[in-house]
Amino acid sequence: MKYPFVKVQKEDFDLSTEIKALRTGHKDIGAVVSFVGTVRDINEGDDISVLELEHYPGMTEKALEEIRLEAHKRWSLQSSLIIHRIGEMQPCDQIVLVAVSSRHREAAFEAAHYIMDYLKTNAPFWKKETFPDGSTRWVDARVSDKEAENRWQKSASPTQ
Amino acid sequence: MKYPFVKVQKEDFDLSTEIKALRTGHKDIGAVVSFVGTVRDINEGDDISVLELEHYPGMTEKALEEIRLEAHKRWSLQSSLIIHRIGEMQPCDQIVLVAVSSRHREAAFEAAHYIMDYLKTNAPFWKKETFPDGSTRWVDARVSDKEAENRWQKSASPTQ
Amino acid sequence: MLDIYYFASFREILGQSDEQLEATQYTTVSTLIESLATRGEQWQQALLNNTNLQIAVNHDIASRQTSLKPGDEIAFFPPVTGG
Amino acid sequence: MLDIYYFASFREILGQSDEQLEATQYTTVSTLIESLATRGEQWQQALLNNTNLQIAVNHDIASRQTSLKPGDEIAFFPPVTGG
Repeated sequence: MKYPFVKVQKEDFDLSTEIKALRTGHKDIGAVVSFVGTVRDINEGDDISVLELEHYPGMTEKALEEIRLEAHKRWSLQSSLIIHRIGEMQPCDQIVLVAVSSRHREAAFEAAHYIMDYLKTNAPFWKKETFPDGSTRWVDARVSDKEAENRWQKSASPTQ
Repeated sequence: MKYPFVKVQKEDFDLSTEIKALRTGHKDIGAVVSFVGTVRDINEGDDISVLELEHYPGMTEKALEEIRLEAHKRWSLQSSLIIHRIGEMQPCDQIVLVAVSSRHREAAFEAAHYIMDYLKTNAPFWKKETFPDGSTRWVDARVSDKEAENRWQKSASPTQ
Repeated sequence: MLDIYYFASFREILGQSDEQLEATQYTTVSTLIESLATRGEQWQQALLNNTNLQIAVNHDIASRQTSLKPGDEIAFFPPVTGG
Repeated sequence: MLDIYYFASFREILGQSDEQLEATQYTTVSTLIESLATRGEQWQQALLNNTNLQIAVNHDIASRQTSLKPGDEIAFFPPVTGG
């Protein structure tokens, strides 16, 4: 595999299994922070029946790996993993997993948060919602996601 | 159960199972952040054979529930869960789980981090390390943990 | 040749997911966009008059000023919404 | 009666995990500590001359100034180190 710590896949994932793999072979881990993004059953007030995730094969994996490696540069981490699903999903399905292990919790919390904020604005995925009446809508990018990303550019000295 | 979202137990826990329970019965969840604290195999340069967790039965559960409810006051959360193990553990064992679900990721990240920071300084647990030669040492409280807790008192307006 | 890809709402609005074009006449993304915009109003609105237009060249985020050479892969898409 | 508990290193240093004492003579945690400190040097160091001493009364964090009444549960312990 080109990027063993980045997976873009149709299949669902099991959190325990992935976290176990993340920790395997690494010593001196004291903290594991994981983020799971799930399909909300309501978005902007509307019920959602199906969520479809489109992506840009090739660029997606590269973008995720760049975000992951940047997190390893900024914080002292033991290991990290990004899984992003593509294709059709139902409400409550898992979409994305970001998991980070480190000696102490501060680095793991910050790095996982950072990876998610950058993934949201820099990884080429697009969400399309289908409503109960069959109509569809491409999800709009949120201004707050861009603001969340920008926050990390201000922080000159992240906690180690 | 008096505090169904707080568990103090000898048994290990399965992350997937706990996260599934955390999400059950809650609608409109988009983000689940979980923190797993694990027994490090090295602490302050020394190898560790066994870690023993002592606690104050009764007060522990109450303190954890207070921390959890305070997080629900500060952020808009759908659900949260704290599991803390007691008794003897080996390196790499899971010690603690804090998991939080919310609509958007910002609240879940901050609340999980907040709960861990407060748990570290306010929940009556004590760690005792046993080294390969059989000698033991009570783990000292870290100044950085107190600083981490204090950080939350300065932030007047947490992100919703 | 240039490999050109359109994603998400762009793919739907422009009615195609990818195409190949002769590379010789396009020196920058900007000149490529200007040429594509002559195809009609949908193209003009999506690529020329769209402040939300995102561009990637060879899997890296690029801009209108990015230069192009034969064999490059160019992609046009709206702001991303994964995660 | 007062129920008194000692945890972690305190339990080991003082050689006991809990005891019951008549409550009538102790009006605050401070007076209780002063009385316990007369038992010897270990007690004095752990409870009287220890800036790291943590106190709980009825499962809430308390201070030397916290008042006591019959039936209260008092615990003495070092700074916590869970998580």
